[in-house]
Amino acid sequence: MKEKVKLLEVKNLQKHFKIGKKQVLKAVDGISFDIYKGETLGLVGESGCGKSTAGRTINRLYAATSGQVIYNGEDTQVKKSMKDTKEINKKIQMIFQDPYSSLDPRMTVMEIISEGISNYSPHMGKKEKLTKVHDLLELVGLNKNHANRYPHEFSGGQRQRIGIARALAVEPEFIIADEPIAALDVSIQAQIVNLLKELQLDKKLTYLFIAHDLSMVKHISDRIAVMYMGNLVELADSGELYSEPLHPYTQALLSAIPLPNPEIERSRERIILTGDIPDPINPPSGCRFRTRCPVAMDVCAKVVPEWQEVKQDHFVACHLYR
Amino acid sequence: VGCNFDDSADEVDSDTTTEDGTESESEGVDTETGTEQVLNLSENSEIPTMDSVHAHDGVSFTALTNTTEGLYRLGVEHDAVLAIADDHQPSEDGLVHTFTLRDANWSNGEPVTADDFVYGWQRIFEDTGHYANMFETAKILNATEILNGEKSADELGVEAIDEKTLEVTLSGPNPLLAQNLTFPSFLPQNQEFVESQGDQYALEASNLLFNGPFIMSEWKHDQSWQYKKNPDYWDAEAVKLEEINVFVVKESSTELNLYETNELDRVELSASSVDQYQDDENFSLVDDAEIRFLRFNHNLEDLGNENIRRAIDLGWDKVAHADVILNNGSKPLYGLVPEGFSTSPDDTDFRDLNGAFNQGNYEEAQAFLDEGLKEIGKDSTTISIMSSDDESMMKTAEYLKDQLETNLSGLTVEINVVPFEQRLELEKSIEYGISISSWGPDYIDPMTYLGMWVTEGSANRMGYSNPEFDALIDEINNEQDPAARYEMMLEAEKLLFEDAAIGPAYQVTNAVLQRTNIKDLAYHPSGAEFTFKWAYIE
Amino acid sequence: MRTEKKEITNDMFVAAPLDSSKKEEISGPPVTFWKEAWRRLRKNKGSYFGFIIIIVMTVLALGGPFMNEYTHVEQDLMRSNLPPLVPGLEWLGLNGEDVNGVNQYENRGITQASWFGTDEFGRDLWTRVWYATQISLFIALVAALLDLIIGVVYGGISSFYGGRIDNVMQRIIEVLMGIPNLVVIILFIMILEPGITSIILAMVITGWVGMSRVVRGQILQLKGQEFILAARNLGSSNKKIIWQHLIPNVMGPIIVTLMFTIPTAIFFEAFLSFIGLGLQPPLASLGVLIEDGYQSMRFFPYKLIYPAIVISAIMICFNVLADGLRDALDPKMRK
Amino acid sequence: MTDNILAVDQLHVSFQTHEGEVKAARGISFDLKKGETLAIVGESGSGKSVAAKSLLRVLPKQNSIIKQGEVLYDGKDLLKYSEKEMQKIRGSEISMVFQDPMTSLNPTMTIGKQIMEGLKKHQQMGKREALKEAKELLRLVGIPNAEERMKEHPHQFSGGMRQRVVIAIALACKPKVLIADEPTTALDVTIQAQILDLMKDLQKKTGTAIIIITHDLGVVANMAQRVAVMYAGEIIETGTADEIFFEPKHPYTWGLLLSMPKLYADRSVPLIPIAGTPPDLGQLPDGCPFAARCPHVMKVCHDFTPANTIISDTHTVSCWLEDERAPRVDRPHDVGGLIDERKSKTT
Amino acid sequence: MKGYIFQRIGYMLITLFIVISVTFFLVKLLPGTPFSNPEKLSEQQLVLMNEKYGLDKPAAIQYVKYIGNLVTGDLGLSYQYDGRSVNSILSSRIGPSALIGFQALIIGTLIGLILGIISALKHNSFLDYGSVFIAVLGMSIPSFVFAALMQYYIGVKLGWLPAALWQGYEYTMMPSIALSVMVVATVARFIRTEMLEVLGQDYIITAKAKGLTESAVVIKHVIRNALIPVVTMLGPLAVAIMTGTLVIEKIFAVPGLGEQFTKSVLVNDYSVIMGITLMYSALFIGVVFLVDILYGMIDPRISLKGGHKQ
Ligand SMILES: Nc1ncnc2c1ncn2[C@@H]1O[C@H](COP(=O)(O)OP(=O)(O)OP(=O)(O)O)[C@@H](O)[C@H]1O
Ligand SMILES: Nc1ncnc2c1ncn2[C@@H]1O[C@H](COP(=O)(O)OP(=O)(O)OP(=O)(O)O)[C@@H](O)[C@H]1O
Ligand SMILES: [Mg+2]
Ligand SMILES: [Mg+2]
Repeated sequence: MKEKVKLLEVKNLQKHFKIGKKQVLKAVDGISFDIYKGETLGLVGESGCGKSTAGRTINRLYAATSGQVIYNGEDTQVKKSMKDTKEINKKIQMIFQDPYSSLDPRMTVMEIISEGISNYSPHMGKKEKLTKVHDLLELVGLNKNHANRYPHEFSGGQRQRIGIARALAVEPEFIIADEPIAALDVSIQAQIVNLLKELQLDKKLTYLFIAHDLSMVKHISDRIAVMYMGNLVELADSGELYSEPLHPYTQALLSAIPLPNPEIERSRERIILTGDIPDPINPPSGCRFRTRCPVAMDVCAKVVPEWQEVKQDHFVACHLYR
Repeated sequence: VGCNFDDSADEVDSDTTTEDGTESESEGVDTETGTEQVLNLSENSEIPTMDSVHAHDGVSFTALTNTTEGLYRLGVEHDAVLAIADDHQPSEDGLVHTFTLRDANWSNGEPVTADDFVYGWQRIFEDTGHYANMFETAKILNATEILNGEKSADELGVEAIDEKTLEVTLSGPNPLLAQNLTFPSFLPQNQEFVESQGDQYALEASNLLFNGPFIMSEWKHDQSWQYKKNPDYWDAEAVKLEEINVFVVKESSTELNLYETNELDRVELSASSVDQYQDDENFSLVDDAEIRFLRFNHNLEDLGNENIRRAIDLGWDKVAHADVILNNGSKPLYGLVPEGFSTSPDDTDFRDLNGAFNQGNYEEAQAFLDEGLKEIGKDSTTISIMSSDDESMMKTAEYLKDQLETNLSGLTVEINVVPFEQRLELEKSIEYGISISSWGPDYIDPMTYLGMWVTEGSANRMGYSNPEFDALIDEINNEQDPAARYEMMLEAEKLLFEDAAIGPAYQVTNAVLQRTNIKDLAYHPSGAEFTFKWAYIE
Repeated sequence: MRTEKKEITNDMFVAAPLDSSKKEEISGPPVTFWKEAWRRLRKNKGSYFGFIIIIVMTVLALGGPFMNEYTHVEQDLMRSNLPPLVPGLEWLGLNGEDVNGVNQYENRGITQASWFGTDEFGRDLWTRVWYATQISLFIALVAALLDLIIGVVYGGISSFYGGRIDNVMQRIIEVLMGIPNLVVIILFIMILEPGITSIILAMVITGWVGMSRVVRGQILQLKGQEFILAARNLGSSNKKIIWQHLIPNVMGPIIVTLMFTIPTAIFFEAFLSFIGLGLQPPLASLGVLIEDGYQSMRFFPYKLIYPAIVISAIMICFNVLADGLRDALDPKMRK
Repeated sequence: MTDNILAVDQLHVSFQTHEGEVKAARGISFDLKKGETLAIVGESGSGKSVAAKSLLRVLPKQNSIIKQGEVLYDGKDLLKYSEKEMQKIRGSEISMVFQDPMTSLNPTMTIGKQIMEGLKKHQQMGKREALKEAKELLRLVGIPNAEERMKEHPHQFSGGMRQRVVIAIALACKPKVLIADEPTTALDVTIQAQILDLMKDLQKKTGTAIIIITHDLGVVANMAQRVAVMYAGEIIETGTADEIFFEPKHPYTWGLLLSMPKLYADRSVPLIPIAGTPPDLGQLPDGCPFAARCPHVMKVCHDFTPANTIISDTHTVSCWLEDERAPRVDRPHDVGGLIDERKSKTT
Repeated sequence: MKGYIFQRIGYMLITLFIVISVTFFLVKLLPGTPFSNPEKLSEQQLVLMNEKYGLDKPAAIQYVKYIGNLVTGDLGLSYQYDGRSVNSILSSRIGPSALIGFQALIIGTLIGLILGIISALKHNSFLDYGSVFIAVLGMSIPSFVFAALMQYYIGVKLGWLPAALWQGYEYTMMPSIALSVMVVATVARFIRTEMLEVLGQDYIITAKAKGLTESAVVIKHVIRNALIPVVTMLGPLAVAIMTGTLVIEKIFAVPGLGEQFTKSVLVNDYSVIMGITLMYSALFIGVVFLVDILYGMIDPRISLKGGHKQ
């Protein structure tokens, strides 16, 4: 085991959206976790559970409603000088889900990739910039002469690589990848995942990898956090999470994944959840999962379960483990 | 809120009018000839008011004079003929006139009395009627003072001696009194009825009383109105038309279409339609007494110069303008009083007597301009021509601009088109260069054109002032002898043109399509447009 | 079938080199968004035709008045009301005969032909029609551009800053929308006195609202797109985001809206002319000419026909072009 | 062969587009037995949906042409049917479920009406009868409170429920064949599990044969007895599920399997992606369409379309590697790794 | 729902109030006075007239008075039609305008619908091109040119319908038809686009896959969904018709509001201008409001509850 250095601490982060005049949507409702230098933390959960919101809030694309995000010992959420803000912004970059809407259709690849460079190193010469962009393109497996082309000329996987190159251009330490492969075909997904893994080794990057595809998350992540309706329900080492899921939701989630193996599938016992995800504007009281939980108890409706470390590095929020 | 076509109304265009209605027995068919005595006409506006006190436009005047009768009415030849007055006796000095009224009744059966006249006349002053100044023109005693607020309306020089005798006192002798009295402002009103109607008076056909040859049988606002023969009219025998329908139509091309579909019997043609119809048997040119002329702003440096004004008057082709641009029979005008409007006591036309002023060629015009420019110390000047947004006036302005700029060097012309209302406003405050103006007579005498140019006259509106002219007008006003008076009027016009005070343009003629079987439909140059009393269909 | 030429031979069953770099290659020159849109527009025959006609009309509007010796103001009453005559095209009815079949040229001994005929002042209608087209286009263009500027600024601010600012600005728009634009336009023209400036201003007073709504809608939509988030993330300032990302991306819908505004403005000007609130003579727009022609359409149909054809053609072409542009610039159409 | 309910032979479908002809299906052949489940897998754009839609002939009329081929349903060629006859087949004999439950229901019609439409049409049911049947169907697909929910509109339903409604509509007239075009792609895993379970359940009850279209090999493994792998408008390999997963023959199938992460495998084993991107169906290269991405490509692949090789009764593949002249290429070890996983797995 | 409606009505009243206030002062800026018409009115008379109509007071006081009267439903007296109340002018004039406007809307929408539907169903066929051509032509010919041609050919030459005037039901036909041309064009184009959009939706394939006949699919699924957005067009259409009536009424001699409006503006009849503006705004705002409510009622996806659209 290598030494664990905390790169990012998220403490009780909340992000609420105002809907209409009175209603509030608690997209992220008090989540806490740490990310260590050089690791990949996977964040999974069903659609609409607040994964992207969490990522964007950490990156300060959204202002947090409350809570702290401490990056390298500095709270990023408090007001800072322009310079410091820029410095932190530079270190945390993002890769987006939709390879179509994440690239400006009116810009060349050159312009897209160099946007960050010119913002953070405005004095860099033209030539230098060009070399850098070329290097980056090659790094992500594209061609030099792609630089003067427009996004619509590329396929989904290629665009995603352009997006990665754009994030890498400012030499970040920490990358939030928001479902970077969800929109891609299986055969292409592997290309991107491999690329991300290579880059991580190369550049000593730390990832927050958001996905709803558990098998891919497991493949790429050191640790995995499972989210349900704005809350974290479980966080553990990825191997442990798969072999020993504690939270009923995690268990259900794992058993729901169809495996590409007919033999296993034929014999597999599944936990099939009944019901749908409740309306996030009016979430259930107590534990939010209780309406679908196969082992719900009386207490679940009354008390919000605490986020606790039940084992070394294994966190869970469930009344079963009190 | 309905759709405004009243189903109970008679269908106008149908041939079966005879079956319908109870109001008139013979229903539109002349018993002698068997032709339907129905006339269909159009107006381009709704009747603004049927209250003679407030009436101020041709449409109202026409509607009023055909349904209500005063002391005099205009005859077919635009002469004043006795109407409700059976007899008119002026005093020796011409100041007191005694009228004896004939037996005539209002449509509610009440007799028409001298009090009705007194009431109607005084009401104009009490109710700020638009044409109160006609009383000044007619020289009714105290009219001016009342208008100036120095006296009250009941001091007006009119008095009911008894039920059938009316005495009118003048401030000075007025040879035109009979003419003046044909004007709709002098119509009687039945006090009892008017007061009983209150606010509603004259708003609908049913809020009105009639004593004329026709009654207004139906008034659909903004749409049409209908006259029917008044069986109780004192001279009902003379009235042949049974029914007259008038429709509101604003587009001249629409009018023409309606004429072609036989919904109208008479339409006035716009210039562009003349060519098409000039060989039509129903086509005719009807002279009007309205004149169009250029008002020069005498207060300006350039237009205040007589030579420049004269140059402008000479500097354009009035003949071509009338023949080609207007193309509706309008005649170029070289004087102030139009041709065919007034004749001297020895029966010669005013125009023939005075001849044409300011005729000449463009070289002369240029010479005048150069002279004028020298006098004001400039080599060139820019003048602006104001026109209202009326089709023909705008064309005149366009033509003028081109003509003046081509024919006269040293002159630049700008056109300024404003809405009609604004033109009047600007004229009143004399804020223009040249204004293309029109003037129609209020009564049939040259003075209706000449009198307005006195210094500070309310219709002068161009800052013209010539003491000699003022004195002459004053003299005319006090002259009793017709021949001498006429001489002086001729003189006054000459004076005006010696000053090149205005630039006459043309005398309006209307190109009209009127079915030939319509006879004796009187079209007047002043006051009401039409008199239907003697009209009939052959 | 296509393989018939070659035989399958044994030596073909050897591993061929797999050049992985080749796979990422894109052939052909880079295609910008605009080039791509242009290509798509060209494919749409109707729109392309409309585009060509608009160009032709614009050229005629600018050059037409100089194609003969007449000017649009020069009057010559000798030539008044001449029917159209195009030497060589007599068989098309352009033979100088009026509706009564009288050849006015022979009748009056005139040799100089007027292609579209002349008006009552003897002004050449060809010259006047194109000059009027020029004025109409000018009015429409300036009005549309002003709409654009106000609309983009207003809609841009409203949507970009959002929140309370947006709320207040949208309320204002709602009130503006409640005013019948016709009433405002007529009142304003009256107050400002009829003329080019007042017509333009009056049209702009209410006209920009449409544009601002388009821009707002677009920007709201764009704001949610990930490339804007990405730009923020890369430290781009608001200014940069607006100018480099938002504006170029709303250009498409803006142009389409513009293409729809221009014909509407031309039409509205014609309408104003008809109700007597048009231009000051001797300036003439298509509306003025049509109004004039309408008055005399029975006897001088050509006075109405030519300007009416031109205005209809402009309307049709702009509409078709706008339709085509909408498709060509539509992001949904992109792969 | 007699128990084939559906047999597709050499189906060619093209689209006329601005860019020219797009050959979306190029000689597709497969068959479906009564009561079985066939999965069609393939990358996006490989022509799966086109193939499915052309079976029912619901492709957009303006620009699609079925160029040749046969679709034998119960021995009769559907492609020769008139539009009217086709209408009788649709919904009652063969029905279809689409990928996106959000858009495949009419937003302005109540759920009840949409279910009843088919019933009224095919079963000549009266209103009351249809209503009862519709309620029954909703209950069957697991929507509680059926009575109330019939009156609601699609937007009042969650994604998973909508997909159930769509399935209810498809199953309303007890069709012999159900074509499900990526029925769970738009759904979350937990909901996907519900829907897949439901489909299997219903199949057991009704004996309907299912064609399930997907790109998720997990779903294939879960649902299908037989699998057809599509690439660039062609079926390049068919076989039973076991054959495809454990003894695949085509390098593309290998690639698909290799690029998938194994839930129970070690994460240090890197994924092996298929390089490059699928070809543009508008400008297909000569020869094997996969040649440009194939790690075992030979010269012949670039110039000649491979023939269909029959491996077993159930297993066919189109690849030059199966030609006897070709060098022997071993299936990558890792594909077999699935088998190891099968052994190591416990839960 | 109720809350929403009240809130909307509140907004409408505020809008109306602003419109009235703005127009009130705009009208005062019009060049000229209402009384310049009679050329022969003397200064003294003008003073008296101004006093009579209250125009001698400062604008602010006139405004307060006007609003006061307005609240009681009194729109004042017309200047051009001596003594007639604006209320009576409006009430006599709104009928014809409303009738031809309404008829034009009905005729236009129906024909437009048919054209649009045919055109969408026969996409890229000659029928489609024909319909599109008619639609574009309808939008491209100035309505007064069209009206004039109709009047001459149908009214005069053929004599099928009365050329002009307002004497009975048959007199309403030509103005309505002339006015409907633009409606036809707009509706046809709009419907076509909407239909094409709907035809491409998944639920149409779903419906087809149910085995419904083509006509059943079109009637039950396509048209209904394509028609819903048409409701949103009613607002703009109402405005366009309003603009159209101005010229149509003039040409066909229909005693309507639009025709009166231009006249009143030209002669500075302040109170009538105000009255008509009020009428138009109320009508327009009302239409927009109704459209929103209607939209909420026919489109199940929109809920008007809770004071905002979701
Ligand atoms: N800007 C916003 N305003 C209001 N609500 C929002 C906003 N962004 C997200 N939400 C809501 O917050 C909740 C969480 O959204 P989020 O996008 O974070 O989910 P997610 O887990 O990323 O889902 P997915 O897997 O679909 O991307 C959702 O209910 C969403 O509707
Ligand atoms: N209506 C159409 N017009 C033109 N081309 C079409 C049309 N429908 C499909 N295509 C083309 O046919 C090809 C196959 O499409 P299809 O929808 O069958 O793919 P798919 O395998 O279902 O993909 P996905 O997994 O994305 O659904 C694609 O290249 C697509 O561009
Ligand atoms: Mg997300
Ligand atoms: Mg598909």
